[in-house]
Amino acid sequence: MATLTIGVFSSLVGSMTLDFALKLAETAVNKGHKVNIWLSGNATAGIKNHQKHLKDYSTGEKHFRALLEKGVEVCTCEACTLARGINKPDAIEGVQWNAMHWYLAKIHTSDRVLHIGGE
Amino acid sequence: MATLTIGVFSSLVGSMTLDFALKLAETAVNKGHKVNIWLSGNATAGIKNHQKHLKDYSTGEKHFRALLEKGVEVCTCEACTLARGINKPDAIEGVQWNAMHWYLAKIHTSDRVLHIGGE
Amino acid sequence: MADTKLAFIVQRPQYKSENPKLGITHAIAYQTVEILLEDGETVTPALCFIGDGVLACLKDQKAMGNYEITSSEMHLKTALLVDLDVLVCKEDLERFGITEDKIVDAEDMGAEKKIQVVPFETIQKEMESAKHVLFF
Amino acid sequence: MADTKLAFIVQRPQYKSENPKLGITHAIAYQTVEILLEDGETVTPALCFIGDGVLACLKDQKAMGNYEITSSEMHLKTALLVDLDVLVCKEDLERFGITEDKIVDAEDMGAEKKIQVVPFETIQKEMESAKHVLFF
Amino acid sequence: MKLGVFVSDFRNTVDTLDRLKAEKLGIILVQNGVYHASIKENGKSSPLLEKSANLYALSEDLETRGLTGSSVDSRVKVINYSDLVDLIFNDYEKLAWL
Amino acid sequence: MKLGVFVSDFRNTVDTLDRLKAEKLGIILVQNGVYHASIKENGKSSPLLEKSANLYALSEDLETRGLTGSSVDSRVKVINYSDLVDLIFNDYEKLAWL
Repeated sequence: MATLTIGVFSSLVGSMTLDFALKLAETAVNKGHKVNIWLSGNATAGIKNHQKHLKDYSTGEKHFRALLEKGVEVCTCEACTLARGINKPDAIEGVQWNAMHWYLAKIHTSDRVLHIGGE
Repeated sequence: MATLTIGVFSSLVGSMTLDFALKLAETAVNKGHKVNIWLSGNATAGIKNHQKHLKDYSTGEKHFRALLEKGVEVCTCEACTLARGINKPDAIEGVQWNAMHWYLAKIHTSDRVLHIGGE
Repeated sequence: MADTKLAFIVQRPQYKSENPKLGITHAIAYQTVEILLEDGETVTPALCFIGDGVLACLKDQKAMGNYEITSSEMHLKTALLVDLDVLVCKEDLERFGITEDKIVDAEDMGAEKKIQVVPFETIQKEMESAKHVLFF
Repeated sequence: MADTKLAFIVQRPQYKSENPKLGITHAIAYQTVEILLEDGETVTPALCFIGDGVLACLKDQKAMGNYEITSSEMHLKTALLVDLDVLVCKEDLERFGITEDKIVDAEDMGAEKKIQVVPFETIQKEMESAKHVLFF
Repeated sequence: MKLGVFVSDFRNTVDTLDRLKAEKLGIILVQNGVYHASIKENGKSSPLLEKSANLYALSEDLETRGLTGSSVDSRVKVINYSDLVDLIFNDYEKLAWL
Repeated sequence: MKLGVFVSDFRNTVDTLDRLKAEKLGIILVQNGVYHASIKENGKSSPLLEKSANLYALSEDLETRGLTGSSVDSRVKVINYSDLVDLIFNDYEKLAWL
């Protein structure tokens, strides 16, 4: 068992890269690894609760909830999230809120880091 | 006086293209033109209310409110918005909710259309 | 009694940002636009695929099974069922070595319409005759 | 008593997606990470600009006046003030004809640190010696 | 057709602009597209500037990126948002954001 | 270093992959990056496949796009998510998403 931290950044909500990141996390957890997920920039919109799962759209909430139940630590960048009008009561329960140093601290204790940036 | 419809699509929230679109709309309105704005895909996240205006982040709410006051019609794609967990009470007041045909109907009566897509 | 002709041009591959998919679904929305228009007014989009956008037309996209989302193939079938003109650039298909048998159709759903493989010149003409052009 | 060395590589120009900006701000966050670490543990990022990313280093960015947002120039000044190693690729600057006098500094804010213009080889070595690499 | 094309990126992933034909073509450089107006690579200006088109760059977007007017290629007309609105309504019938 | 590089686009706007050096280099094609594994242009396969690297493509992403296993270039190993997790932990120390 090893630890993977995935950094999920801009442009992931509304792109299938978010689906990729969540599926990778799920697979790693199911194989017995520890996974941390850091959300920053636009990706923070993914932790909004009450997402309606329409099959025309990728949706994150169901997958985030499943990951949280399996012990994945998910943390959203507080400033990025508030800038989007998403406050703590609007977020999926169990998601942590912290500053950017949370990501660096998790990286410090991780065996592998997949930082997903891109446009 | 003429009519410009701006289509604001994926990847605009979290990018400065949203700032561009809003500033263009404001300038056109100030010059006496009629402007309609259609939000679809990821751009719909921009109509969330209570956005905290941090100077490190582009923010849309202040600009959307100013445009609405000036008579700009702003409409969000209902399905795209609900898929992101943003329901009607979470939205900036005065933003319309409709299906994709709203955009086509506005285009029908517009002199110019700037459809901003991209990645 | 005016018709507004539009050219929807999908130039990017599907499955990254939602944008190229929204090109298909917004074109399909022409079907219900009449409820917002005066009697006799219409909007007629042509849905055109060029460049890497033509990759959307490949058959057997298993997006639902793998990611629980509707495939672009399914959206294209719907487009054909609601009688949209769907044009795909011949030169780009040839460049990618994609033969016509690999292209989505909606025969299984009873659609008579087919995706039309046309030279880029035809798509250029669609842009010229359209009142507005929308690039995805 | 471990230090984790990281290489932050900004390869895209600023001012499109937020991502390249987040590269700078996340590197700056090293300054406060100690509150989450055991005593004596540290994280040390090197912030490197390559390719079109080097355009972030141009002086006199008027983002606040035009768009009410903090410029990348301001973020870079902060990075220098908190004593981050900021490296910019010499070959890319030369390719763009950007001379050192056009590059951001934080002298006006009293920073001693400067952006270091280095060959790509040095940035490659930063990646090799880092435990993890993060591309923006 | 009279077509105004918006270029908003420094690196394009589509080749559409190379194929489009228009009797009157305008290329409007906005966002990171303004780098085309000002940045040379190995001493050469962007191939985009070689096109038979009217070329414009948005002053606000040049300034934001630290690009000064004097660095802008002489083939490119620097415009502001107000000019852009006039251009949209007076000079081009159709607009394309690539 | 042992570096696993993720390529998620068909058209890249950065040239970083051409500059990076690694003793062990893996190129992992995911998302629209899988087109590199399967699509030829004018009969030629993607230049990416010429690199001295171990090449992988994600089966789920191939299938999603209607690309069949038989169309995948023989230099590319098709892997699934479970294989990818093993690759990340066992074969590459550092990961780069370009």
